[in-house]
Amino acid sequence: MGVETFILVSVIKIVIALAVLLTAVAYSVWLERKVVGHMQNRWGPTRVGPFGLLQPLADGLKFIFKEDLTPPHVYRPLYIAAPMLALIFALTSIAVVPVGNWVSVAGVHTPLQITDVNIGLLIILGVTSLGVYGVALAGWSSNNKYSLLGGLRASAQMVSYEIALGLSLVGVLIMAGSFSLRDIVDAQGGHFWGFIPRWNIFQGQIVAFFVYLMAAYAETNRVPFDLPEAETELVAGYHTEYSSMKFAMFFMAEYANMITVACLASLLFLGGWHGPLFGPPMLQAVLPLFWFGLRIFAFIFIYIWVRGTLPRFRYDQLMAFGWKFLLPLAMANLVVTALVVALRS
Amino acid sequence: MRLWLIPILPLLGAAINGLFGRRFSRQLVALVALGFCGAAFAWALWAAAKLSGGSYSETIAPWIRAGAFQVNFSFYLDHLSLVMLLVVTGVGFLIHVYSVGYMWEEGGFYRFFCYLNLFMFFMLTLVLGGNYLLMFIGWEGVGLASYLLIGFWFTRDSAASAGKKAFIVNRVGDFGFLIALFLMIRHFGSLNFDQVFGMASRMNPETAGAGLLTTIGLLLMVGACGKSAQIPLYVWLPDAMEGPTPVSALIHAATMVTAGVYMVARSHAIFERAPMALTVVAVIGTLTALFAATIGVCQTDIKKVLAYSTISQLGYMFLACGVAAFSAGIFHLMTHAFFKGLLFLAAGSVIHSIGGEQDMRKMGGLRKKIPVTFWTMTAATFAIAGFPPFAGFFSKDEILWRAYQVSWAYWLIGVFTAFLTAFYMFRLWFLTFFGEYRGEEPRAHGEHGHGGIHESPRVMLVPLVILAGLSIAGGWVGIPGSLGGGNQFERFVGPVFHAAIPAGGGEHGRETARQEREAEGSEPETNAGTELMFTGISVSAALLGLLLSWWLYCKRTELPGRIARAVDGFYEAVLHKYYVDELYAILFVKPLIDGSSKILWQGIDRGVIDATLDNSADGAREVSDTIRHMQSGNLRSYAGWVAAGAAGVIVYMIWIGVR
Amino acid sequence: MLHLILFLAFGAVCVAGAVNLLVQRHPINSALSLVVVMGSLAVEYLLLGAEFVAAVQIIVYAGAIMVLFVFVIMLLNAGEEEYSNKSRVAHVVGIPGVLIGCVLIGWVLVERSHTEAVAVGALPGAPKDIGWLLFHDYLLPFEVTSILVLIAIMGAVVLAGRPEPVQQSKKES
Amino acid sequence: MVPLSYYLVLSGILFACGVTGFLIKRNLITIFMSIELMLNGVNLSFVAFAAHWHALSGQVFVFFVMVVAAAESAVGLAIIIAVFRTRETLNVDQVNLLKL
Repeated sequence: MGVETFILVSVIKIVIALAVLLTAVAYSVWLERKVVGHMQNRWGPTRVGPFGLLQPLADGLKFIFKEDLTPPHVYRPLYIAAPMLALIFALTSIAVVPVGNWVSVAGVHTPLQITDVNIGLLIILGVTSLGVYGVALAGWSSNNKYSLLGGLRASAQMVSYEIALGLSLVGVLIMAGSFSLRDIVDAQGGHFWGFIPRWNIFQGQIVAFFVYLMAAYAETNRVPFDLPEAETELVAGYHTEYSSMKFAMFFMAEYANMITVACLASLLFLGGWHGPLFGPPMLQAVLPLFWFGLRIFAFIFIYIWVRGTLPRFRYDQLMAFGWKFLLPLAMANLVVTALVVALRS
Repeated sequence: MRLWLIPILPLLGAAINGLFGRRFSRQLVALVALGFCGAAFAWALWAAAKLSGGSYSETIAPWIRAGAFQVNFSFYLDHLSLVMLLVVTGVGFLIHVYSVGYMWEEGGFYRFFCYLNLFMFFMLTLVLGGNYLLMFIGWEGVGLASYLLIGFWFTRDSAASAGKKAFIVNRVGDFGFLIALFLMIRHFGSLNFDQVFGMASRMNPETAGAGLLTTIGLLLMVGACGKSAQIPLYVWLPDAMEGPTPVSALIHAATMVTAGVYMVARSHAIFERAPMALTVVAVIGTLTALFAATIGVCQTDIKKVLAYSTISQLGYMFLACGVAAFSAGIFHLMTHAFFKGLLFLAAGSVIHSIGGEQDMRKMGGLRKKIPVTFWTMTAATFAIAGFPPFAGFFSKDEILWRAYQVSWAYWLIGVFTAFLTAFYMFRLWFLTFFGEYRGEEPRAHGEHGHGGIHESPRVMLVPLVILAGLSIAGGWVGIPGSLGGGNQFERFVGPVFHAAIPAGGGEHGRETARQEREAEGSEPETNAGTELMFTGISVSAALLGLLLSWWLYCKRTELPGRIARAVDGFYEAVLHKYYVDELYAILFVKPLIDGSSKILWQGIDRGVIDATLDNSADGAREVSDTIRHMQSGNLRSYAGWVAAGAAGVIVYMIWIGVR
Repeated sequence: MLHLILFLAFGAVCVAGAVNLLVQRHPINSALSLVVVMGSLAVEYLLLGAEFVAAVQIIVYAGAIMVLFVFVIMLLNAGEEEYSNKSRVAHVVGIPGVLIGCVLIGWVLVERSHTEAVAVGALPGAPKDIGWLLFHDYLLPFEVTSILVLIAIMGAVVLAGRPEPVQQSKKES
Repeated sequence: MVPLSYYLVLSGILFACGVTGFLIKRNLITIFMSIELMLNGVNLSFVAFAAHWHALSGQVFVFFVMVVAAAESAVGLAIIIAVFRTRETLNVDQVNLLKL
């Protein structure tokens, strides 16, 4: 494969991935409104298009045409850069996420993944850890006490929960023996006794999955850990002063992060794209994508479900939960996993 | 045989009492002290029973190894050290018992017994040590214990300075001893008794001029003078009476002060080949005996009298050694330990009974009030005065007889001293126990309620009685042939002084040894009559002393004062101990103090050492005063210095690399 | 060639970030330029094949340490730097020192220039190999650093924690 | 292919920038960042030498440096917070009470 082909294929993959991701972001917003609406015994968006399916489009238009207000005392360079940073870091991490096996299209053999890096997991962790800058800088540069508090909360919260998150992944890494996401998924192929899939969650990493789930909520600033944007306390938290597309960027970054987290959960714990394959070859090629999408959907649904169900934590409870419960739990899981693996080998 | 147990046992007692005694009850302290001391005595008896074949030695562990020179922790037991061992442990044990009663009311009870046991440890090390170095350790250790015990009432200024005086004067003697040891190392390459004596006995006697052995002998004698309070180093002993009376009895009468005699006797192999040294020993002994006795006549303090008496008796012992009658000296040492220990204890009992008064002029008529003390004291007084059949008679007679065989001058002075001894001892006896009581009624005697003159408790009286028995009968082991005895003691100890001289080398020139042997071999037959005559003379001298003191202090009590006035100047001189202390103060103490304060302190310490330090400190302060401004507290300045320093290091490294 | 271009490009970014750190007067700008420096350094590490170190550089340095810096700047609401000048030494002694050091080291590097090139991925620092080294050859230092980190955590808590209010005992009784 | 000395020069520049920052900056936090910059410069030379000598130990050293830097920044920032609380300034020129 020549350099030109490589670049061409990469660009195509990037475009496709971005398009899919942004669409998914838009429709997870719609899904959230719809599901929460039903949970609260109302309809959610219904007017724009059938079942309100065109609502995301309308929202987008609205954001674009809104006045882009810049308050007078903000620190302009960072005020402008912050939402971009947030969105960029949120979208970047998708680059190493594999969505399926290798495919051959028009004689080009390529993985269903923008690039296969053998430290893929580390890159995702690194990039998501950079995502905190967007939030923190937004809060600080707005020169507004609510924003500042939101930014402070966000950065403290994300740094704290990153530790539990990272530790919960170590168990999986020990079992797979690789940082490459593809290797990790491959290690989960097959079944126990013919019917129980060899997902990590069924290989004893259920505790790690639980820790990951909790930490992921906090990392993405979602309910019940959405303290950085707690509207009852901080108006709208770090993006109080933002409007128009700048606000939309934060919005998109949040949902993109959710999807990334969902992807990671699927890949690490739920067997990735593995699932029953049947039908004609064409269908067999598409089915892994479907199974993968299904998992992400389920994960997002749980996100929304939790949002519709749980109240918000207090900040000290949040910190105590992270440091005094999740972290020890993740460590215990790590120790047990390491012991089991060491004894088994 | 585990000889090392004998010294170690009192050490254990001392350690226990010293470390934990503060929290113990008095009973427990006494139990510990007596227990360990008694155990040592018991072990000594057992060792005595087991000792066969004259001598026994054991080596515990090597101590110092330097090339061919080696000193071990070794212990040596023969008949000589056995006598010393039994005297030290036996009399020591009795005095321990006595002390329990005597010190019961005193503060620092545990401290006293700790020191006492410590003294026992060092004394036993001295006696049992198998080489000169171990002996020296014991020698120094008893000095330390003596210092501690003299200064036992350290809050009393006189006691503290008496302790210091004893220690410092002893240092002078120890210095001589130490040099003697160095000489031995230099010339014999060893300090072990058998090696040193073996080599010494192979050398020729140094009849004329001073040779190595004479030097060593004289230096050893210096040491002995210090420890055993002989002229010119006797001055500390009278002052040492500041210590508690049992201490005086144990250390300054019975045991420690006799260490010098023991050492000279132990080193007989050296002295026998150094006639000049022997002569010096004899002369010093004789002079000390006479000198101290004359001072003793005028003393009024009961313990001082006894102290001078001790010095005088020690002079007898050195006289014996000086005329090569070592076994006679040791015999006198033993009997002296009995009766002098008894005298001190009885004196303590007297002092105790009248509430701490020591001046004889304020005593009198105590005969009826403290009968047990009186009768034991009587036994001891007759013993020291040399009345047959008391112990002192035999030993003193032996010494005088042997002294006469060397020179009539020794004998004459000895007999005169015996007369003086009898005089001042009976003076003490009469002043204390006869006539009217001259002191005021003792004031309630401390805290324990029973006022008035009273007999001491039983725990004090029992040792008195035992020692009285020994003072009477202790001499019977050495009844000379002329009096129909077999002189068992001479037979028992004597071999030590002959056996140690090996058969090899230099028999032709051993004048002194031959002379001694001749005397021993032929004496019972040829000189029995002469000896009896001399015995009679010395006994009559003692009787004369008794009568004179009875005349002066019982019959015509106003006479002593008149005599004193008649020979005013002489009396004053004797009363002030011939001004020896003052002489020493002018000759040695004052120059030393002046020299050290003017030259060493003001000149060297202040002017050189302190000045150097002060000036360098001032300089440092001035320098740092100027460069402290570097330390501005500003972080960036520090960083600047660090950067400059780093640049310097880089320059240096590159320079090295380029070169 | 590509390698050299990448090196030069990110090296330039790196130096620019470092210089910007010095030039900027507001600490938050300095902090962000330092993040840039770290990011481009991570790329340099990748060029050298040290992928694990690169990832850790991003996660630990950029993602944790620098976030901490930003957090503290926000918490203390640090403003623009005041140009007080109380240290002549830093300028009179320090700067020349730095210059001398730089010049000398540069001279040495030029003089004894190492012409041997370092290939891309010359030494693949695979996480597995580094882990092996860490847990075998360097186990003791590793454990020691873990203790160091523990102590640092405690120290930070003690230093930054506010003193407890005194009325604590009242509540208990 | 990049010569080793290029990496070393880059590392040296970063280190020198760090030192200079320490000397000329007045803000405590920025000074602290300068230290981090110096550490990063050193790390680069470690990695470059590791590649040059084919010894992974260099990368392990970088790892240790990072851990120490993390610990140091935690404590250092805590100290800065404490200093700010008592002195209410971050200007290092005004934090100069520790002197003779």
